Amino acid sequence: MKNLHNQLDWDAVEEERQEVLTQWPTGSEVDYEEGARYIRSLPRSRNFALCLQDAKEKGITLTQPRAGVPVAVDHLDLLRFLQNEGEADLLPTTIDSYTRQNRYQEAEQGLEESRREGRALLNGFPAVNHGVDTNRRIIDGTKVPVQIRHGTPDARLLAEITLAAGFTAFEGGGISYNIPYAKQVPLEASIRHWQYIDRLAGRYQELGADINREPFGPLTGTLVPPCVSHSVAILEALLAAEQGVKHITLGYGQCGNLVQDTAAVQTLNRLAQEYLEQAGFPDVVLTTVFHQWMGGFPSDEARAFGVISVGAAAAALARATKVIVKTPHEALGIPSKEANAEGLRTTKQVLNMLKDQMFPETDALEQERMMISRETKALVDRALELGDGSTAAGAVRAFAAGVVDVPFAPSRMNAGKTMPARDNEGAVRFLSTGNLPFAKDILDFHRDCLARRGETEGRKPSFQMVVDDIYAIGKGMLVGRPR
Amino acid sequence: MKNLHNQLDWDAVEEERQEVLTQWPTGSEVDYEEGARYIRSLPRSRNFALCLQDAKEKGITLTQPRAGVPVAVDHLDLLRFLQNEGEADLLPTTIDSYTRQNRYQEAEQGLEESRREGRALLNGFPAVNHGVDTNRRIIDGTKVPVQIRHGTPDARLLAEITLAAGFTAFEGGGISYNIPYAKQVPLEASIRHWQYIDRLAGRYQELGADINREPFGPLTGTLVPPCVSHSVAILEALLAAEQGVKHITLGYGQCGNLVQDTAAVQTLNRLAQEYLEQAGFPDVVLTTVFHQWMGGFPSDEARAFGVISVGAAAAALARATKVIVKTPHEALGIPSKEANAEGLRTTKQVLNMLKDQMFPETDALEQERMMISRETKALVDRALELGDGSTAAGAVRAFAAGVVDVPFAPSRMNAGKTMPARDNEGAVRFLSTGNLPFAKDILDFHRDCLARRGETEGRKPSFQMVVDDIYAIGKGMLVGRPR
Amino acid sequence: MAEYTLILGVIGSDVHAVGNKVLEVALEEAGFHVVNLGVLVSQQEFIEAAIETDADAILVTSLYGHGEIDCRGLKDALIEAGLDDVLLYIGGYLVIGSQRWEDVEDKFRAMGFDRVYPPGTMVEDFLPQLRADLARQRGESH
Amino acid sequence: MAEYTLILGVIGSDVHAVGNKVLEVALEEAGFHVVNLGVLVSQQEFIEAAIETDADAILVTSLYGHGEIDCRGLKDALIEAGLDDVLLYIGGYLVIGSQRWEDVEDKFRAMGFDRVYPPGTMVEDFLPQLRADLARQRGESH
Ligand code: B12
Ligand code: B12
Repeated sequence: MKNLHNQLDWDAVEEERQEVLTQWPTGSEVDYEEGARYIRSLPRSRNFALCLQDAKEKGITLTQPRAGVPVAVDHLDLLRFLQNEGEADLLPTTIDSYTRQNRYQEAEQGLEESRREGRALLNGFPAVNHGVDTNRRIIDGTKVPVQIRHGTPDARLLAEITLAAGFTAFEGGGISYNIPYAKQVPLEASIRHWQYIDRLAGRYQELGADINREPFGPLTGTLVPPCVSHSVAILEALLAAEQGVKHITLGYGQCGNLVQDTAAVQTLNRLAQEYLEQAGFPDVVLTTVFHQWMGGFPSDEARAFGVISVGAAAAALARATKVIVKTPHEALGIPSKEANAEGLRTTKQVLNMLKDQMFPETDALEQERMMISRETKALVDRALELGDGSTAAGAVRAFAAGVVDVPFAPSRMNAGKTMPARDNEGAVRFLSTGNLPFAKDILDFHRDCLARRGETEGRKPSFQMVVDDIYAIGKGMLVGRPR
Repeated sequence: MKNLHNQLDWDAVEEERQEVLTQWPTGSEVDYEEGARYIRSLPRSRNFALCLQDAKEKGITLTQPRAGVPVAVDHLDLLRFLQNEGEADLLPTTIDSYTRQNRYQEAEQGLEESRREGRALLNGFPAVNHGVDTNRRIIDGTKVPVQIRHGTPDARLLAEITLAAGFTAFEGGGISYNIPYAKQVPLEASIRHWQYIDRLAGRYQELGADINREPFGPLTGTLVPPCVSHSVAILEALLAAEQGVKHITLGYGQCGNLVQDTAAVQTLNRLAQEYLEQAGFPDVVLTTVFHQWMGGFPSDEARAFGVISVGAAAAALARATKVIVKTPHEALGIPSKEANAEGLRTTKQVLNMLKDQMFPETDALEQERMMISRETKALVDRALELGDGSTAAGAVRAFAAGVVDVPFAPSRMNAGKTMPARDNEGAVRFLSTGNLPFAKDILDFHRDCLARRGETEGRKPSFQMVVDDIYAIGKGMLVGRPR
Repeated sequence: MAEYTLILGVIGSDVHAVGNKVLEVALEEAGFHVVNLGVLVSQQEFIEAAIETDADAILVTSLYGHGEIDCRGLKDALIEAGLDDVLLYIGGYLVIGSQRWEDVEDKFRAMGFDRVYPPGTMVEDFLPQLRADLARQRGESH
Repeated sequence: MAEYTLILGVIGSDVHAVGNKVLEVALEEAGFHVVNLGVLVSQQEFIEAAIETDADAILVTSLYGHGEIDCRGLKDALIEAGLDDVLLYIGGYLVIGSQRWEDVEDKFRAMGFDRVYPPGTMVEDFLPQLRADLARQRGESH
């Protein structure tokens, strides 16, 4: 039975749209039916949703960079460069941080200054300020599909403009673009805004325009245990499916232990499929995205290539549908286009060399999958229970109660009582489990993992271990051992 | 019972030495007893043999580059750079190709021209021409151990000079430095010359100066199936042990399939240990060296970093004692010192991130180990049988009969009847087994592996597959699929 | 040792929270009284907190690249609020992309920052300087 | 089409055998009569083989970096042997390290090579050129 009662009524949305489209002058350019017609007219090879579906069937892993600069011609040049020189299979359009906070006035100022000074003063592409036509030029100018990537609690206007322009994929979600990206925004509000976006994407889908939606998997990017990001991913998949979305890509940020990373990608797919089927959405096309290490990087480019490659290897061996690629400039600042293309090519080489190989099936892998599954189910089931039929309410209450709790998140909606640390093999475990509703044996498991590491290092598990782990990869290690 | 009857008589060697030391004027500088005293005086951290032994005990993987330029001060600068900026755990001194062919006159000319023109005209360091004192300055000027790396069928004078100078490790062997490096040199001759060298190293060992010897594992570097390189490694280990060598490092060149690469490193150690014990040398300290992909590289540096990283990952997961590192310039020419240091740092990052992880133990891995072991034993046992008590004679006869047969080898002493190709997962198998004395089920196994690949690719296994595989990694693939 | 009060915060629309958390814990351990405003902090919030807590120093973080825009006028506002003697530090990825560090440092010094720290600065890297500056400042102003 | 005879070989102390083998097979498949001298080939051997087989072209390979020294005087020796009309090609890593390709090409052209090919040259990259040169040369000399 579909959770249809959670779907927003399109007429109500239409009313809300009239308000949203006036938030910035460019809103008036939006004509979603024309947008849907345009998207339907795109060849399969330029539709994000369909390319991912095809990759899943072929069992291959596609590459996608992050990239966005303020001025439109420069942005198109950048994307073409990444497509041609980086051989990117999929392209992004990364939005600047003012737009993400709906500060279009500051974005306008940054855009103007960037134009005037001939250098970027914004850290991304202010798509709202550019408006529908300019955005359409990005789609027209590229040969592979392009996705909007950002971090916006209220992205309604951004979605309106970019979908109408012909973008076929839109990253984000009411939880994953709030908890790591905001401080004060109530979850009710961001989830409601993202229900609007999902309903809009669903509307395009109804009109035959396939749109891919992707919750932001890595969250804070720093030592997030798989069950935490899986829970958020599954809740957002349900929220999106309820609004009529048919193409969903779920994400996971590399932790660094190959067994854990493989288990994480595999369970993400299986668990989400289960929950979607249970909720009455067996027809959603589910794919996965693996993010190369999202925490602090080494500043040395040669070392950064090593981190990138380990991530590419894990993505290939775990058979993620796509991999989001870091660059050798990660710890230096926003990358040059050359560095970005380098990260892509390094990744592609590793993917190609490993695409005919699989991470070996072992008891340890099965054990890790079981652990992640049990943990994730504990969180998601409790959240759904709290929601009592409303996924949205469940999510809000789960965060309020610390049932789902993201480490290092800036948001006050997040309990902030959990603390992760690596075990002796580098898998990310919990040092503190806060209020996570785990069974006793799971709690014991995490305690034991960290106790064993403590023994190896001759120290008690503590926050110092966490700090050491935060720095570790940047300093050329995985586990932050004391010196 | 030790194969003592195969050990050269020191008095006879002494006589031979008098002749060898007159091959080039610098020979007169050699005083091996002073050399042994000097080596004994080195701290443990600067003795190659002991550093490897310690790494083996700790279960870690050390890094070592390849590097050598003609002029001594430049060479020392280069080594120091790799030590400081590349964080190399072990250093090399790669010898130029004229010296390798005993063409000291041409080496002298190249050295002089290099000095005069201020650019390298030799592809390595002409250690014989430099003489003992200059070589000693290399050892005195570095903080980590240094090895001589070359490719010389008759390296007697080179060994005399560099060991006397204080080098604590000497690569090569009578087979591995003949078959891939010469065309006309009889195996009898090169093996006899290397028995001299091993006897000399054994003499240092008797005097308490630990010397590491390392047969050249990768041979032609191009699609060499593990059993072929293992056979050569084991025969040379036996030859070295017979002459009194106590520290042996056996090598393997990455093939590219992680299961095969892991199985290869593991079996190399175990099999060699078995044969050495059988032959009465249980006290030899055995370590392993993994060579990052030795065949053609991609010319794009970003892609090269990917190849380097996959090799580093395999070395770490298989727990090789050291890894020989390639550079992003591999397909461009002899690398700049910066590129060399980059390859080292990329490698170190990957090693560090994976050092607490192991390649998972599975049936497939056990199966691969069993296969490599059975194949290797078939070759080595037959060779020893042919030798009838003389390892040297066995090796010579085995090559003459094609019992051991190295693909793509230039030497006329090599039958050249085998041809390798990758299977569907990228493991290197035999397309033609020539005269290899394999049991029927092994022959079937290889045929089936390639038949399956042929099916996938819709073509018959043929030399075109081999050519495609030779180019594959350079073109960004592992398996050379038809386009 | 007299206790010093430090204000921490990530300025503008920047949400990078990890370094901010690490700084808080490390500076508390080093014996400071730390008032951490977290992420998404406006110029006004920095100033109010400094007045309320009689702070000795403000440590601004900016990682996301808009630091240049976000920090314009901060020093003037501090002076206007009578906080000219409060030490003003900044650290992080202060501009977009990687520019020559000397130029970045000059730019932010000219904007009134007493010290400007590059990406990857560890606590032990700036702690001695901070202690010295604080001691000198207290010596001067008391 | 008349059959052309090509001499292949890796010059000097160079033992890189793989590309040489691939070239042999590919050029035979392309319809040439190939005389492959293998690795470690001296100038004298090239010349003798060219005389013996009445070769149309000599394709020298040098990968290991000593090509510059190894090829000195080769063209003069060919002329002296009356082989001035034999096409002389070279390919591989002709110098030590990576130098500007234009300079390398000029250097080897000046040494008398008709065509000079950079590392990574595939057979299909030079085959059309080789065929054209051979046709032109036969046209001229007959
Ligand atoms: C984790 C991370 C994220 C996470 C943050 C999660 C969270 N809420 O905390 C997520 C994924 C959400 C994220 C988002 C974005 N990020 Co971000 N992120 C990073 C990353 C990988 C690590 C940062 C980190 O946690 N480091 C570890 C901590 C311990 O170190 P630290 O923060 O640097 O702090 C230390 C020092 O700097 C110093 N320090 C800090 N402040 C101060 C102040 C003073 C006075 C002193 C003395 C010292 C000091 O002490 C701290 C402790 O040692 C960096 C790149 C990197 N460093 O590898 C990029 C990076 C900072 N991000 C960047 C960008 C651009 C973004 C985005 C705009 C997205 C995009 N376009 O890619 C959004 C911005 C969102 C927003 N509105 O802020 C850029 C900034 C580029 C630039 N300035 O040119 C970076 C450099 C990546 C890159 N190369 O593009 N990011
Ligand atoms: C495999 C290999 C080896 C093997 C060779 C085994 C064997 N006996 O064949 C081993 C390990 C033994 C080896 C040894 C050495 N090697 Co080596 N080797 C390589 C490597 C990795 C691949 C070569 C290869 O087989 N390529 C595949 C084949 C199919 O391609 P190819 O040979 O280039 O040939 C093609 C084209 O070039 C072209 N072509 C070739 N000849 C001609 C001629 C004409 C007229 C034309 C038109 C075209 C043409 O057609 C061929 C088919 O497509 C290369 C680097 C790379 N390319 O990635 C280094 C490389 C060639 N080696 C190098 C060096 C220096 C050495 C050593 C001196 C050791 C050292 N210092 O590191 C020794 C030399 C020994 C000796 N005396 O020659 C350097 C040369 C550097 C330079 N010139 O500046 C390289 C570039 C590596 C590096 N970056 O340092 N090597």
